[in-house]
Order: sequence, then structure tokens, then C-alpha cells
Amino acid sequence: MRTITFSEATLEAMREEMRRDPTVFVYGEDIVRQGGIFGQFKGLPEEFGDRIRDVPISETAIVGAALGAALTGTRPVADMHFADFIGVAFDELANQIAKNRYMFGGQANIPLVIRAPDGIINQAAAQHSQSVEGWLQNIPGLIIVAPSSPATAKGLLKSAIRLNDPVIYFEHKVLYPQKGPVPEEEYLTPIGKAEIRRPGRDVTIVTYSLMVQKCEEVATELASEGIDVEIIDLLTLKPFDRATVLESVKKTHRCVVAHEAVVTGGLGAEIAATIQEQAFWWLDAPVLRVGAKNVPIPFSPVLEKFVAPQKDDVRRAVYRVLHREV
Amino acid sequence: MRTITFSEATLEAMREEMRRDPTVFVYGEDIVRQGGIFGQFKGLPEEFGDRIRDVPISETAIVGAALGAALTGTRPVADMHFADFIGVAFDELANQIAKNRYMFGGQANIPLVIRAPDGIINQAAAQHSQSVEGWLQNIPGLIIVAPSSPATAKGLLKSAIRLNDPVIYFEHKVLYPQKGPVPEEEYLTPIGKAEIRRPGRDVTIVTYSLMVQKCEEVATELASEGIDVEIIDLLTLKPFDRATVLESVKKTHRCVVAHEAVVTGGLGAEIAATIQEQAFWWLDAPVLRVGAKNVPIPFSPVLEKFVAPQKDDVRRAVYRVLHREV
Amino acid sequence: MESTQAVFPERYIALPSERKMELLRTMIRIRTFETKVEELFLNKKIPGFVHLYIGEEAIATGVMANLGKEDWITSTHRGHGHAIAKGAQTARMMAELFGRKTGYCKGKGGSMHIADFSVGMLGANGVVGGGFNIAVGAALSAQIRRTNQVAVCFFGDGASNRGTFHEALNLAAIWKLPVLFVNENNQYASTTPVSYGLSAQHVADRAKGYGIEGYTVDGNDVRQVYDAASYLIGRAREGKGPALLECLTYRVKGHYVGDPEKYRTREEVQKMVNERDPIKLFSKVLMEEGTLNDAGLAKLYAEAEEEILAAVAFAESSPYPEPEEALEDLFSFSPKEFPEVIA
Amino acid sequence: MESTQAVFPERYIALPSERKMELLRTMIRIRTFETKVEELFLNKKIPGFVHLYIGEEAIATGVMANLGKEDWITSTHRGHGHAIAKGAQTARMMAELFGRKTGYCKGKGGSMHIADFSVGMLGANGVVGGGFNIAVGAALSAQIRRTNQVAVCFFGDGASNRGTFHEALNLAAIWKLPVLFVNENNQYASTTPVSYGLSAQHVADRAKGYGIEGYTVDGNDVRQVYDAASYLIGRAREGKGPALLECLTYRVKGHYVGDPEKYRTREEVQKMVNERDPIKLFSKVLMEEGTLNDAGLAKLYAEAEEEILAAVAFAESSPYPEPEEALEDLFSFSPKEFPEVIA
Ligand SMILES: Cc1ncc(C[n+]2csc(CCOP(=O)(O)OP(=O)(O)O)c2C)c(N)n1
Ligand SMILES: Cc1ncc(C[n+]2csc(CCOP(=O)(O)OP(=O)(O)O)c2C)c(N)n1
Ligand SMILES: [Mg+2]
Ligand SMILES: [Mg+2]
Repeated sequence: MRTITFSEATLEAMREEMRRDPTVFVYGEDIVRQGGIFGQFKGLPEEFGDRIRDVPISETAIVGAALGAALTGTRPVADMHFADFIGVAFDELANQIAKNRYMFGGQANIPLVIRAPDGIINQAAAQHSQSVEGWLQNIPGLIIVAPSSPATAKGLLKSAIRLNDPVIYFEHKVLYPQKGPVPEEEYLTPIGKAEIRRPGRDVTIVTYSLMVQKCEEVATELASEGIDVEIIDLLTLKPFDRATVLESVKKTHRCVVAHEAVVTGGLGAEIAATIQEQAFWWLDAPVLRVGAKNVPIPFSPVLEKFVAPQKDDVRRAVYRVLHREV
Repeated sequence: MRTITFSEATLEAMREEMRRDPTVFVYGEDIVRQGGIFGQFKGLPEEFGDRIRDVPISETAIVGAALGAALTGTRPVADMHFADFIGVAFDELANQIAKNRYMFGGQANIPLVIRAPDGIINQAAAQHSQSVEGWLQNIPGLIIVAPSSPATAKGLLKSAIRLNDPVIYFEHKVLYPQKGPVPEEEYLTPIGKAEIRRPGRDVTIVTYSLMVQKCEEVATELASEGIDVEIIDLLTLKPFDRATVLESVKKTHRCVVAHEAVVTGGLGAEIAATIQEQAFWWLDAPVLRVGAKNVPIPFSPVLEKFVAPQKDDVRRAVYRVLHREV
Repeated sequence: MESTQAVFPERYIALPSERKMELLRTMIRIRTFETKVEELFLNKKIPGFVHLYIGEEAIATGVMANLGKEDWITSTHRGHGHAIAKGAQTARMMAELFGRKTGYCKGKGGSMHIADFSVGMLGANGVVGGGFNIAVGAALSAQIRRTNQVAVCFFGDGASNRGTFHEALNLAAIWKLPVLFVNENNQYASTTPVSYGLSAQHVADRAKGYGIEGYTVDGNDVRQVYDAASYLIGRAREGKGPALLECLTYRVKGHYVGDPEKYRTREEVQKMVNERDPIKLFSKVLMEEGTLNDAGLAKLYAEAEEEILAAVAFAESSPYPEPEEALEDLFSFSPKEFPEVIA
Repeated sequence: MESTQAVFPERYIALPSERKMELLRTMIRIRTFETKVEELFLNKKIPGFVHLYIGEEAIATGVMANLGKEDWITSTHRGHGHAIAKGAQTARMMAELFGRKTGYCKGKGGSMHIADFSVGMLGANGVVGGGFNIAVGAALSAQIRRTNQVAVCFFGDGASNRGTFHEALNLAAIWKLPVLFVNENNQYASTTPVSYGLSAQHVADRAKGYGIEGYTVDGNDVRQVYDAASYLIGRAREGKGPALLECLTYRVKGHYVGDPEKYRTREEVQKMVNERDPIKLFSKVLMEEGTLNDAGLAKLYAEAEEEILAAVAFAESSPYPEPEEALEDLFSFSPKEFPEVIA
């Protein structure tokens, strides 16, 4: 299979969906003149004219207008520049977009996508390094996805654009330049469905986004120690695929949840709480969580590394659920 | 002990702290001319002049200015009118207030309080009924408290005003007119410390805010069936008092977490996840969560009642952790 | 109340008398609806929060007379008048206020979330200033799809201090979106007089900051509102971009039903009722024009009364939703069948 | 670049020559710092994102010359110049950019969060438009405590489209807060020309919407900036309320170090460098005035060079923080000892 970058994969998804459906359009800050900070919009202006637009630094307008546009016959895709700025438009997400369909009794669909580049990269410090899916997890009405590879980036973005409901699409900044196999022919990655990246018998690791590959590396290393890890890539973070997770945990009896976001109050809390609720009698150890330490992301490389979750943290958690000395 | 309302208790706290410290001041929408929607600011204008102010409908200014004022020698208390509007100023909370001290290396303290009336009351529907502490739980740098009675309302508000760090103070709208004993003499309710409202041996219920009294009623009813419930009133929601919770669970071996906020992604997730991590081997049943169903709060009384957590939900959860048929 | 008479093409005057009568009819229907709602709320037949449009009817009426069903509006917490003027049925509105299954939102919304998307009424909003960008988005949709639809955003004087006002007007201006921002300056934002919260003298003064036109008209004179809206909506439809129209009016009732109203005197209110009631003013105009007589006016009131009583009867006889229906309508798919592949 | 010459009391001209030289010195120190930072960043000595202030030095310098250490400023992502002009030490700044323990933020902030609260520099901000309300809050603190401190908020042309701009200016205006909003209109917001994103012709046009004064000056002429700031800060200090000062300038370097700059031509940039460099312009003025000669100018550069090299040496010889120090500074208490009773 051919190999393209994550960034190119999202670009293909945009191009295919914009060709397929003239009501799909995209806008965001600084995406037209230079193709997006991560090159993820390159070439679209040439092909799609005013269906790709730059916007002023006005995040409430970006997100709020997406709702208005979605209610009235288009399928907007709005780019947040950095996921960190979702907070600027939080009311639009939490009180307008998430509630519109429900509080008006289902009068309209809300086919919109908010793209949000997230994660730690290059000492970008406290306000440009966050993974903020946890901010949104207690809001009914939003669907949250996070690809982990070029293939899932393309397939999930296409599915998100076609869904008649609001989707927040978190794309990790470190992934953009990474290459991976992506089918030539059209495909969709189902929303609401996790993928088992690596089957295993001893421990389940539930993870998503960039952490998937870190966990895969750990799993490979642990395999040489005879520990057989199963890795579940959630892909859809909310609602997450309980069936796949629970089935896996009922098989392995042990589980670690890993994400880059801060552990306290993160998505791992919901996942761990659900697993122990639904699979308590199958568990041979507590569900452990791995994630960033409970502070903002600091600038200095030494500090950043200490705060961000590392492969070693995952490894240690696996040992612990196996009741091995660390 | 004398009995006063929750609303009067918060008023006393404000008055005492404003008398004690001339740098304490308060502002919010519609608090001067009519004393606040719940009468919680009545009489302050007469005594404190321009240290209590009405503001325009500008929530980013309300919360953002609190930070600027806190950094420069005052102790602002800002009222959000309804907790639902916290989303309007989410960036100010999450990216500015919560991070300021940390990302600047501890250059200044941030003594500010955001008061946020929350909860379901009178069919106020989707945008005026929320409990939104879950939105804030994944943000390091914020302290969140929620009183459950006039006495804790007063003591926690005073402590919040004196703390040199940002505190979000959630006050349930149903509590305002309720009366309860409040000491005449000055006291503070410690931040970071839960209170055991009712000791018991069989099951621990971890709860807060208005749900405390609902849980107490359930406990009284269950007592007649021979079930001895221990009720923990968290008071401080973030960081919550792990020691008290874990000690209780290690004694009762069973736990239910109850809050009015939506269950999925709510604070109960963090609490349940922590309990199973830290007290796994003591648990005789999964930690169960009770809260609102996974939709916005609907308007119609029938629907609202169905979505909001009821005493029966708590009772059923207790039966379930006791492995009794429901 | 200060009022700047802007000069717009005089289109009201050329309207056929049926259209003029239609304006009055709409105002009276709104008034009758609101008066009944107040009574029902005080009698505890309607739960929740209710904000009445009494005294402001000329604005919704004068603006909406220039829109078709394919055009959109966004409304505020004070949305009944907008809904009626946009063509929503009072029976389904009333049912919604009663929390019944037959209401526009199946009982999920209530007064603060009244909406009828089928006539382009994109919803009341419990968040002040929540509608600005929704209207901008609708106008953007028209531009992207190259239709000639327009969007109108209604908002209060208080709402003009929200950041969303600024971001919406700037974006609409740079893209020349077909949207009209209609400010209902009713002198108060809840307890707060406009003179306290608004730093500009007029909301319309803010137009310059976006390089667009801004006008202030007497919002209690439906003719002025009609002419201004006709001109500005026409321009928007022609691709000439957004404008800001401030309509000076007065909130005759409390902010919400039950408001103790300690922030103003009874005299202030009474004077406005006596001198500036938009329905009285317009009835007088129509009588002077010879379009209306006493009998005609009585007939309009009687018809409106009949309609609203029927609406109440419809609402009262409608069933409540089943509790489990609370779990519906969150997504386009049922909660039980999350679509695995979206085709 | 269009420039409206507003008429302010001519105070620059009356400054003693040391003060004038001090202005030039500050501008040169900023330029030298930034030039070195660019080099260090390209040589991978400095991690993170870096936004340079080159070409805009006259603004920070002209404004800050009117402030004392007890006054406050809020800054932007492009904050080095503001910090230096406000009195921060370049050595501790450089150490911060290097991520060292001796930096102002102990290595936790970096360039985008440079700050020195001890001289009233309340921080750069990674959120565009994040500083407006912080400045308003500082001004509010001065008003509540009845001091005569003032706050200055620096912000870009792009930032003027954020809703926080609107809410901050409105609140500052109604309370007559002692705050000056200084717009650095450097013609671009990242890749986007100001003419695209800004609906008004000038940022200063927005002042009217808040009933305050708004002026546009040549931000590359430190004398104009000084005079305007002197007048407006003076007024703010006297309780006459806020104002909006737009300083027209040009961002000579890319948005960040490493910017491919595809959105403009090299010629456009070169023309600005040749004709509008604020340091060249002001050096020429001082030479014409007879305050400065070639040797004096060379000395200023040499001293600045020496200072910045020392700053780099300080930074490079400073230790990194210990990893565990990442857990400090979140709260006023240590994470281990949450205060149970706050006295
Ligand atoms: C963002 C937000 N802040 C505060 C409120 C509370 N609130 C509801 S209506 C209102 C006053 C609105 O005033 P205005 O915009 O003038 O509209 P009017 O009620 O006069 O029609 C306020 C403060 C709210 N609903 N939303
Ligand atoms: C709220 C927010 N949106 C977007 C960004 C990304 N961003 C950083 S700087 C910048 C451009 C800022 O332009 P301007 O305000 O003119 O300041 P300048 O860089 O020209 O000094 C943008 C869009 C951000 N940091 N914060
Ligand atoms: Mg009003
Ligand atoms: Mg700029």
C-alpha cells in the first residue's frame, strides 16, 4: 500500500469530501495563504476557491458560525488552529452546538466538524501543548474522535464530515509529518468503533492518538519479557466503544488506560470508572491510568519531559497491574 | 444555634470578609439594584459602596478582570449569575487563571473567587440548570468547592476568599432559601477537607451540594431496613479529600458516588477511578455512580424529573453494591 | 427615549392596506399571546422562566414583514414575538410553553428555547448573545450555497456588550454576509439600565468599528422599523453586506414574569405605556389613514383572543411526553444504534 | 502605511537629552536582544516558539517611558520588547528563553510566557487577546485601592478582532478605569494582512463604539508614540478613563522564527526596512537635533551587544531546573501540604 503523511491523509479526506459534496466547506485562521501551520490545507484554495477561507482571530465566531451554517444546509469544517483555543468558544460548543438538537426537540441536524490540533510538541508550553478532550467529556451532545495514524486520520475525518452530528476531531501535532499506509481506494473509518491494534492475552491497554504508538513500542518490548499486551485504539473518545473495551478486559483481566492529557479528571477517569463498573468481577487488579502529571505543560525540555507521560510510565503501570515489582 | 438561610449565610460571609479586608470586592450582573437573583447580595451596596458593582453582560471581562485584579493587590469575588455561563469565560479560567501562577514560575498569588449558582430548579431547561464542575475537572490550577448547607456555605466562602489561589464556588440554586444552623461566632470551613455527614458501616456514599440531603434522606430510609450508610460530603470537589474517602471505603467496602451533574464524564468518574485504584482490594463491589442521564436538562417537568438523579436512583445503587435485588 | 430619525426609502407608505392591517394583526396577536402567557404563568400553568415581549411588538413585526420563510432569524430569551412574527403557530408554541409533546420542541425547550426551524426561526436562546454567530453562520451558508436568503439576528441592548457581538459583526463585515443585526434597545438588561452598561451612546454607534452602516430608529413605530429593515435587508440580499439597526423601545413588563422591578418606578413604566405603546400608536396611524376603524380593531382583538384561547386549549389537551422520550433527539441517530459506518 | 498625525501636547521635544538617549538605548537593547535570539533559535539553542519584536521597538519604548515600575502592562506572544522596555533584566529573560532555572519563570514559561511581575510586566500571553481583561482587572485594582497606578494593554491588529477586546473596552469605559489600550498594528496577524481581517479601516475607529478617544499614530516614530502615550496615560492617571491608541508599524521578521513568509514579498519587507526602521529614523532625528553623533551611536550598540552577550553567558551557564520542580508553583501552597484551615 502507498505511504503518505498524516497531514496529507487529512488533506485527501478534505479534498474527497469537498468534491463529493458542494455544501462542505472549511475555514480557520491562517489556512489559506500558507496552507495551515502543519501544511494540512495545502492546495485546497486553488481547487475550492471561497469554500476554504481564512478567518480573523475570532474563535467564538468560528465555532458559533459553524452551528448556524450546519443548521441551514451546509457541512462546515472549522479549524481551531490549536486545540488549546477551544476554551475561547466553549459556550458555543457546550451550550449551543451540543444542546441545539436536543433542546429544540430534534428540529435540525448539526453536521459540523471542529478540527483541533492538540498535544505536546517542541516546548510549546502551557497554552499550546494541551490535550483538552477532558474539558468536553461531561457534555452530552458532542462526539469526539482522535485518529492515531494516516489511515485513521483520513477515514475518521471523512466519516466525521458525513455524520449529521457535531464532531470534534483532535489531531496530534506530532503525527502530522509521520507516514503510514493509506489505501488508494475510498474508505471510511467507522465512528464509535475502537480498533484492536495488537491482540494480547495478559493486559489490555486502552489508548488513543499519539499514545497508541508509544504503547505499541512498550508492548513490543514487553513481548520479549513474555508479557502479551492487547492494545485498543479508541479512535472515538466519546462515546467510546464500551463493547470492545469490556470484551478485552474480560479476557485479560487487567487494564491500563493511557493518554497524554492530565490524568486527574481526564478521559481515563471515565474509562476506568466504566470498566470497574461493568467488569468488576473480571478484574485481577485495579485499572491504572497513565497521563500527564497534574500541572500545566511547562516549557523547559527537562520539565516538559517530566510532566508528559513516557513509555516508562506505561511500562510501570503494566507491571503494576501484573503485580510485578517495578 | 440560630438558623439562617443559605443565601443569608453567603451574605454574612461576604460582609465579614469585606469588613475584614478592604481589598475584597465583588461584582457581577444584576447584583446591586436588586440584590442578586437569589437575594444573595442584598444590603452590600449600602455598606460597601463601589466595592460591589454591577457589570455589563461580559463574562470574559468578569472573569478575566478578576485575574488582573487578583495579581495586583486585591481579592476579587466575581459572580457568574448562572454557572452555565462559565463556558463563556472558559479560556479565562482554563488558560489564564489556572495557568498564570505556574507558567510564570510562581511570581504572584491569585486570590480570587468565582461564585457560580448551579443545579436544576424550576424547569429552567438546558442552559440554566447545569452542574458544570465536570467541565473544569481536567484543569490543573483550579480549586473547586461546593457547600451543602448554610453553615458550609458561609465557612467555605470565607475560606475561599482568604485562600491565595483561585477558587470556583458552586452554590446550588435550590439551597438558597433553605435554613440551617450557623454559628454566631466566626469560623472557617477548611478547603480540601470532606465531612462525614453520617457515619455508617455498610456502604459509603460520596456526594456533595444539594445531593447531600437527598442522600441523607435515603440513608434514613435505608436505616429502617437495617442498612447503615456512611455519607461523605466532599465540600471541596477538586482536589477532593482522598484520605477521608479511602478510609471510609476501606471500612465499608462498598461505595456509591452521587452528583446532580451528568454521570458520563462527571466528577464521579474521577472519584470512582481513584477509589478502585487506591482501594481495589478492599472493595466488595464496583463503585457505582449516580447522576443525571446523558442528555441536556429538558424543560418539561416530566422529562426533567426523569433526567435528574432521584433518591430512588441512589437507593437502587446502594442495593446494587450490597448485591441485593433491586 | 431619544430617537434619531434616519432617512430610508419610504416603503411602508406604499404598502397595500391589507399588508398594513397584517402588521397590526401580528402585533395584536403577539400582545394577546403574551398577555395570556403572563396570566397562565402567574396561575402556575406554565413552568420555567418566561420573558415577555409586550411593548416591543413593532420590532419583530416590522422586520419580519420583509422576510420570507426561507430566510432565517435568531432570537433571544425574549423570543415569543419573534416566533409569531416569523410565522410559527401559536398553538404549538403554547404547547411548548406548557411542556407538552405537541410543542415545537416536544416539551424539551420551553419558553427560553422556543423555535420553529420550519419557518426559519432558528431558536430563542438562553445565553444572551448566543445568537449572533448562529445568524452569521446562516448568512454564510447562503453565501456558500449562493442563494439569496438573508439572516436577521435579534439581540438586546445588554447583549451588545458580549464579545460575540464583536466577533460576529467583524466576520459578517469582512465577508459581506447577508445578515442584519437588529438591536432591541428596550432600555434595560434585566435590572441594569442601558445607560449604565453601554459605553457608547447608541448601540448603533458601534457600526463604525466594523465599517458597516448603523442606524437608530424608533422601535415603537412599526413604520420606521419596516422602512429601515426593508432597505437594509434589501441591501443584504443584494450582496452589499451586513448592517446594524438599533430600534429604541421599552420593556413594559418586568424582565421575567415575577420580577420585583425595584430598579425603576411605576411612573416611568406607566408613562411609556400611556404615550408610547406601539399598538396604540399604530392603530391611531391606521385610523388616521382611514385603513382602520373601531370595529376593525375590535375584530382583530377578538380574532386574536380566539386564536390564543384555542392555542391554550390545544396545549392543555395535549399529552406530556413520556419520560423515556427524554433520551431522544440528542443525535441524528438513536442512542441505541450508533452508526458504525456513515454512508 | 497610512498614518494619521494626531495632535498631542508636544512633550517629547521638551525631554532632557539623557531621556532622549535613553529612548534610543532601549530601542537598541531590544533590537540587539531580538537579533541574538533569532540567531540562537536558528542554532537550536532556544527551544519552543519565538516571535520577534524587530521593527516595532518604538512602541514599547515610547509608551513605557511614561510608566513607573508600580504601573502594569500586559503583553502578547511578542513580548520581549515590552519586557525590556518595562525594566526586566535581559539576563533573566534570556535564561527563561533557554529554559533555565534562573529565568523569570524558572524555565516554566519560555518566550511565550515571559514576565517580570516585579517591574509590573504581567506577562506575555500565548492566547491572542488574553491580556485585555487582565489589564482591565489591574486598572480596576488601582481604582478599588484608590492608587494612581495605570495599566497598559499591548495588543496586535489581529487581537482587535477577539471578543475580549470588546468586553474589556466596554467595561473599562463605563467604569472610567485607568487603562490605555495600545494597538501594535504591524500589518499582519500571522499570515493574514490586517486589511483582510479587520473590518474597520483603523483599529482606532473602534473607540467610538465605547465612547472613548481613539487615535492613530506612526508607531515607528518614537516621538509620536511618546507624546500620545504621555497624554493618554496622564489622562488615565487623572481618572479620565481609558483610551485606544493605534500605533502603525510593520513586522519586519516572520510571524515566528522559521516562518516561510509566503504571504508577502521580500521587496515589501525590504522597503520597510530601508525606509521605516524606527531605530534609523530616531537616530537620524537625534543626530539632527545634535543629541547624538556616530561615536555615541556606536557606543550604544557596543554596550547593548556586551549586555546581551553577558545575558547569553548567564543563560548558558545557568542550570536547568530539576525535573521534580515541575510540580512546584501551581498553588501558593506546596502540593503536599494543602492548607486545611486558611488563616
Ligand atoms: C451569557 C449570559 N449572561 C447572563 C445571562 C442572564 N441574563 C438573562 S437575560 C439578561 C438581560 C438581557 O438584556 P438584553 O440583552 O438587553 O435583553 P432584554 O432582556 O432587555 O430583552 C441577563 C443578564 C444570560 N442569560 N446569558
Ligand atoms: C485565541 C488565539 N487564537 C489564535 C492564536 C494563534 N496565533 C498566535 S499569534 C497570531 C497572530 C496574532 O496577530 P496580531 O494580534 O496582529 O499580533 P502580531 O503577531 O502581529 O504581533 C495567531 C493567529 C492564538 N495564539 N490565540
Ligand atoms: Mg434590554
Ligand atoms: Mg499583527
